[in-house]
Amino acid sequence: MSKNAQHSDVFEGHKKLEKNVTLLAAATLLVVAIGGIVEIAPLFWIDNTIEKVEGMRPYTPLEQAGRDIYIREGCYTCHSQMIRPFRDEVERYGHYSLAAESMYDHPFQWGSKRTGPDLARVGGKYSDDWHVQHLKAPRSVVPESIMPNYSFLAEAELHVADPAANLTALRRVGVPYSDTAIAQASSDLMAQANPDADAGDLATRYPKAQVRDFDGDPGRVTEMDALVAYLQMLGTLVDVNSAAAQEVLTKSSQGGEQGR
Amino acid sequence: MADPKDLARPQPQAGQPRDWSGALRSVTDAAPAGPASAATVEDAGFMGSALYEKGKTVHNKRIDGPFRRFKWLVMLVTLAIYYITPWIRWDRGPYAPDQAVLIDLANRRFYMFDIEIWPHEFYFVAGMLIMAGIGLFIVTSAVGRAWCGYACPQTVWTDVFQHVDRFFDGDRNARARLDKAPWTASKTARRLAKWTVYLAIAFWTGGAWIMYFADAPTLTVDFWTGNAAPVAYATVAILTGTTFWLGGFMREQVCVYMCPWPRIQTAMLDEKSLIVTYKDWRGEQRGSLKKAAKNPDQYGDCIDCNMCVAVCPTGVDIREGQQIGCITCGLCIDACDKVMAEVGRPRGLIDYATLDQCKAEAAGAPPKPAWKALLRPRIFLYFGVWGAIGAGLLFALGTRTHTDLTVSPDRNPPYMLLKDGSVRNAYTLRLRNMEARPREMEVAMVGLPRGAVMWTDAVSVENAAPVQVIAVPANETKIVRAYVMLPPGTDEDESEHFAFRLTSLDEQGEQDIAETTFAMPEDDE
Amino acid sequence: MESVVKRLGVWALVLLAAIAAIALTPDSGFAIHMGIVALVAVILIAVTATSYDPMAKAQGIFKMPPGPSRYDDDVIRWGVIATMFWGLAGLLAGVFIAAQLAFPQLNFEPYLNFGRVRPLHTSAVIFAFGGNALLATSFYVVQRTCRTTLAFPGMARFVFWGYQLFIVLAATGYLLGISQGKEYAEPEWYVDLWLTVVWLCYLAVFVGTLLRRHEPHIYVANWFYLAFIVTIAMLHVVNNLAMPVSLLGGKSYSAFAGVQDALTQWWYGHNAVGFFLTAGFLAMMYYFVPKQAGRPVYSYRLSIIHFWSLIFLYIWAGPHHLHYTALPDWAQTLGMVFSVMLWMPSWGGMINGLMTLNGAWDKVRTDPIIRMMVLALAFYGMSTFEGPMLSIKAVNSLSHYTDWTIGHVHSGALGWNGMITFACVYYLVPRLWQKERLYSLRMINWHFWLATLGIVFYASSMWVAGITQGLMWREYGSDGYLVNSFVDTVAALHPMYILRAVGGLMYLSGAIIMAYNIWMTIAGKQRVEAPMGDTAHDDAADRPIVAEPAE
Amino acid sequence: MTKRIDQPTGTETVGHEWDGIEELNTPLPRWWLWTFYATIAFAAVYVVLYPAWPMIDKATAGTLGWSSRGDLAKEMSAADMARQSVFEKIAATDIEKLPGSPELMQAAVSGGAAAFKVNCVQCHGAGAAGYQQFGYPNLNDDDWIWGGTLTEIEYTLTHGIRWQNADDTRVNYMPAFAGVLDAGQTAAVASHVLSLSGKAKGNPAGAQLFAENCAACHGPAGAGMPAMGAPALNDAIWLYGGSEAAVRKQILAPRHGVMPAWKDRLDPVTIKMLAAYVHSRGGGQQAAPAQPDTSPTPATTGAVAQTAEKAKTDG
Repeated sequence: MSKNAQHSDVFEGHKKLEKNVTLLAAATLLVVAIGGIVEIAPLFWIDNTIEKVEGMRPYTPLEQAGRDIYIREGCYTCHSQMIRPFRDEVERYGHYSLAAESMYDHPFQWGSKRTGPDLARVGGKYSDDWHVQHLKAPRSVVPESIMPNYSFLAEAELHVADPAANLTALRRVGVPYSDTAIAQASSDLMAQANPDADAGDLATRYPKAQVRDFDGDPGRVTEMDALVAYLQMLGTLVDVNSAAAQEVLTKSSQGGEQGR
Repeated sequence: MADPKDLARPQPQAGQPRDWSGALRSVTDAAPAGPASAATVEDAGFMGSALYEKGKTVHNKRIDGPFRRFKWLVMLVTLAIYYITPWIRWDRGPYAPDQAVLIDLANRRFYMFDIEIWPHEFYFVAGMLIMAGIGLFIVTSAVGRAWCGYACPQTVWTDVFQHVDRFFDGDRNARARLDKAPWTASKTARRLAKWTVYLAIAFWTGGAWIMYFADAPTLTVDFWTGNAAPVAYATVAILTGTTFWLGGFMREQVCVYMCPWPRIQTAMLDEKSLIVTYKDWRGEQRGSLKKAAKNPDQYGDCIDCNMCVAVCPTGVDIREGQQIGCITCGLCIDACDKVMAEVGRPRGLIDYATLDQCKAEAAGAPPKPAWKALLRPRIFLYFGVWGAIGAGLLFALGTRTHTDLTVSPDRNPPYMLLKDGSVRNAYTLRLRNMEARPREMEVAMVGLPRGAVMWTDAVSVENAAPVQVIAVPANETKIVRAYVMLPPGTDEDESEHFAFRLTSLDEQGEQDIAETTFAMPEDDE
Repeated sequence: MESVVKRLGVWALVLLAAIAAIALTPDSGFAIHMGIVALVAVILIAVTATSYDPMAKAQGIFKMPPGPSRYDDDVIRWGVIATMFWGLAGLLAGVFIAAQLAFPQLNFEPYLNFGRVRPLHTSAVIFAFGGNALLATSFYVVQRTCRTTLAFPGMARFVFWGYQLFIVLAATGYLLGISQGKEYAEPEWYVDLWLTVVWLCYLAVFVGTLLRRHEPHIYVANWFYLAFIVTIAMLHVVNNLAMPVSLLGGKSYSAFAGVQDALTQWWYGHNAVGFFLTAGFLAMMYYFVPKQAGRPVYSYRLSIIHFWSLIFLYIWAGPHHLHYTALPDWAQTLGMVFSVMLWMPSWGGMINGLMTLNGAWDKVRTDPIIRMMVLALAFYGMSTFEGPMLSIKAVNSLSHYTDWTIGHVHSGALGWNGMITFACVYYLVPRLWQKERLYSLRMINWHFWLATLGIVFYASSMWVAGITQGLMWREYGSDGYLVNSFVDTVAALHPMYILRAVGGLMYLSGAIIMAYNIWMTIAGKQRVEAPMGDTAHDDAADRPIVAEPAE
Repeated sequence: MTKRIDQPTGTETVGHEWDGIEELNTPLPRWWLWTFYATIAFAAVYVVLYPAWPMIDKATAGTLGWSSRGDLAKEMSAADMARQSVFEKIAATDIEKLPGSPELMQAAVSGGAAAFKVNCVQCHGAGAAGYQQFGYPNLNDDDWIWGGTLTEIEYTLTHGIRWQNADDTRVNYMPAFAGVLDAGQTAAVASHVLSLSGKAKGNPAGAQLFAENCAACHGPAGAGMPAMGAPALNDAIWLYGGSEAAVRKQILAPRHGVMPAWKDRLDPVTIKMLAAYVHSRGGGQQAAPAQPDTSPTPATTGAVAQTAEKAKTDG
């Protein structure tokens, strides 16, 4: 039967690959490369992958330092930063997360497991006091919590070897820090957490930046300051409820409708 | 299209199923030795050019006997449980459904006669799963793959479908003949009728499933009037399709290829487990009655009638030893015992036995009753673990209260300084009333200094008191925002940790305690 | 002599560079890492200068048979020991963090907080335990199925020891807080670079050995090993593209951001499962199952079809980790449908493994090693069914972010990867150490039962935990408002976390019994016990290479 | 190539052999192949129905026009529809009557909480605790400058405070005493003010000056006068800080906080719901003319009965 003969040819033909390492390796590489190329590459060129919304800005040096601590401590192993478009999540955590909101996240921290709650919009939800107390001893404020203690953060002076170098590295991978932002990185870092220092034009460089002492210890800038500053910023930059943002979202969510 | 060579394949016994186990083909196979090997080469040559291998239908012969009757019993009981359970009513009063077994996904409640499980009590399910796992250990190491042989839904439904086959197409030989026969009008009609019955059974199976998830009588009406939820129709469609396909056509292939349980069970057997065995030291060498009559010394008890193969629902030849296809249903024991009785030889040529026992018997030891295999340390150990978990679950079930309290303090702000210098904290209390009737519950504070008072959003501050009484609707979680106030000048250290105590104000007087904290300003301004 | 001087020079340069880095870096974690590098260089200098051979000493401790034998097995013996060591370490870390979730007081800040130990656990079991198992078995299998010795024997040793250095740097890094923050790819840029070098050498050794083969055809196990090595190289390099802040510091920032970074990460993450834990371990299965069963592989044709469909489809499945996120819907759709299509290709491996036992099913009862392999394949089948199911968006909307995923991963990791590795190690040790048999076959039974019971506890508790979480998060009251606060769900999971820790402890106990068994086997002891069936070591079947003495 | 028939299975081998391992030439199981085809068919249909393939400037949208965000929008609008009738009922109910209907009150509080997160958190904070350093008042406590009943809160929300564009806005201005009082006098007044809440010792000179300059608005005992927005000075709560320096600063150059009038930006129902929410934060006052007695009730065994009885009479 011709059909069977054909199949048999396929299996015969495969024997060429079985005898030639180079061919086998090349074919393998080709076969495994396709999926990634088709899925990942278009994310860089399709326009509506990242919504164009107002308000997104690079993180201040202090927020970025807090973010580095967040990564160092492995917070992403228990906390997501990605609110899914479900009614329960939107009502529990706030508006669903937009791609634009993590456009300056190197690396992304969407997470994969919620042993603790989502943090995408935790900014402004609780007071600084609460965060500090909770980070120091979670069970003192939430008895059922199983989060580890992070009291050492309040003891550790914030030590960033070279804030400007961090920002430069981020600029090299695409975060639009201005020259001034890089030049001012060190002073911005300290000024944001020190109510007595002159913040200068920090607020114009980083709109909506919250400038205050975060850890309840105005005398010095600690890792706790940085982490709380980062947490209090999360999800506050883009005003998802503004009319303009809503219009963009409606458009992007109705991509399907347009296609019809 | 059937390959002509396929038909040319010699059939050692008319309609003998292909041996899925692929176990050793016995030397005494009825096919003549010479041509067989040549034919097998040709056979392989054919398969060598096909992309896939056709499944071979098992036409198992009807048999009666103790194991068959036990199988009937298990089948009837399990099917009855499956089809009837959702229709049993259970009065729980006006506030809860009256279906005895109900998985109420919409309201996240699981009803099982007198037991009602809420999502936060799902650990009962974890316990039951672990019990099921260990239960499988016990059953398998005691009586082998009994689950596969009798109680597995795949087995039960396959059995049902095989009886449908028998009803429409006759017994083994007739079915095999019909299978090969050309597609005449009468065969087509018969097949269509049979498949319609398949479909009806499959549909009934799918339809019964959804009854567990909603009030059965209401859902039945809704279903036929087109008012049921789309997911109900989709579920019925999927289950109808899978039952039709898995029970009607896939059958033993599910057990051989797809299902993980057989592997795990095979891996759990040991030489002390009861399995279905052919006692080869007694049976070999096989020979027909005629041959045996000529040379009685040369032949064993097996008269090579092939009945054990013919009745097997998965089409294996048990005489080739334990194999993946054998689900230990015991039908071959029935068949063999019957034949042995007819030819006047003792029963039990094929029987449940342990491998150790086989070894002993082969060496000349007398047969031991099979049940003695059950009494061994491993079984006791498993049973002990299993029983302990079960007892633990029962205890937990018995002592659980139907009132439950959880507390989450406000985090922003954690405390509030009031005009007169007193400090107020706010809490969200969740009061679960797991009884099917509304109840009054009393919330009290334990461990706060004198002078602490509480009020809720329903009871204003003027009515602040150390305890509050709250009405909780039947079968619901009532969320209450509560305020606790400490008078000015309270020593902070005393007041950090305290608890809310919930007491149901009925004859049960159930209690639950939830610990929490009272936050204070760090230092007075 | 000249080569000794040259080598001394190279090690001295490494030492100097490490010392310079320690002096110049402001980053204490990086300094500790450079200290480790310096220590390695010092040891190498001492060894080279004194012509002292610590390997001989160490091989004495582990009673390794004198090499070279027919095959180049030294590095494989080390690989087996490393597999056992890292396996115990990884399982212990797992039990520890499981206990932390049940009893948070077990967090000891900062170094032993959950967030730092969890990457240690995942990396230790995947890359250290699984990686060493793959390294050892691939070198073992490729030599025997090609009837040749390893190409570039020196490089093979470098691959092994270089890989151990990678593991040490990665593991210490997590505890010190050096992390890229990408799951299963946490090591920082300089460790990644080091691994890239090691991995390319691994590829060279493997391909080189295939080129030297004395068999006309390449055996199917080697296709899988090759796909595993090639694809992991690709995934590792692309996902770890990053910009270091300074060449004298640990910190770097990922080259991609946000949504692109997310998809790149899960393209990597899912295929670490697909190629490390599936393709690589299927390669192990394709050699060790037929060997132990003494049966031919079930279907050559199935292996072709399932190999190519598996490696083609697996790559696409990554986006199912990002269902309902800010990743565009189209990519999520592709992730889902390709995961569903992956079901049968995955099961092809299970069928080929199990059906290989046709004609040898009695061994499942008599041979505890076969029994472990069968259980491994059963769990492989279950988790590759559960996987496509969890990738369906409707199911995923409930299961994602919950412990269901954790349970799923562990039924694969404990059931499939763990069991098949244990079986392979039990197979390898008597052969590699030229012993007649293992110290005890009965102890394998104990290991088997403890591990199986452990998985039952683990999988059922996590499955229930996941469903509980998923249901409680989305529970609405009759008033139309959410019923549970987040912390209510945490409290509800407490009993499940305890059950899980118990399950993990059982699994760890099984592994400890195994370590003892292996140790005693290496020591040349045999336990007096009732005999059990085992496929005895058949020297003749090893098909000695007559024409070509090793090294 | 030595093909042979494998005895136990009766299947032909492929003919290769590696280290003793052979391969059988068994064909693919039919069900396996067909299930594989079925999953491929499923995938083919699914990618046509749903967004799937990336193109040059966008991806295919799928013939169903489905999107995850569109799905949510539908679900949320369904939930909104369900709440619509409650909205209408709230609109038709006088705000003082809301607490009488617990269901409506709860709906209003929940709706208000949502609106608060959008409109109010910028100044008053997500927990409504305000920011003392900026002079944004805390809405959780029981201290109300302009009155804390539902009606009064609703009025403040509607018309704002010192909001220039609003006609009926709440307005008052405390005179600046810089130049009127000298440093010593200021200190004396400040000291007296602090003594009202027990934070400093009494100061006769300050008391005298207070009676002359301040008592008209703040009351002789400093109890304040909500009707004209004069804050109470005898309690523990200080909008602009309770230190001696902060009080002096306020005497010399008072700060005057501003709140927008929301009547042009929010519909009356939303304002009503916001008022209900703010009122429910714990400090809301009853409409009853008498100031609530916040002194703690002593813990007695009869407290339950007492509470129940009180609830009855109040109800």
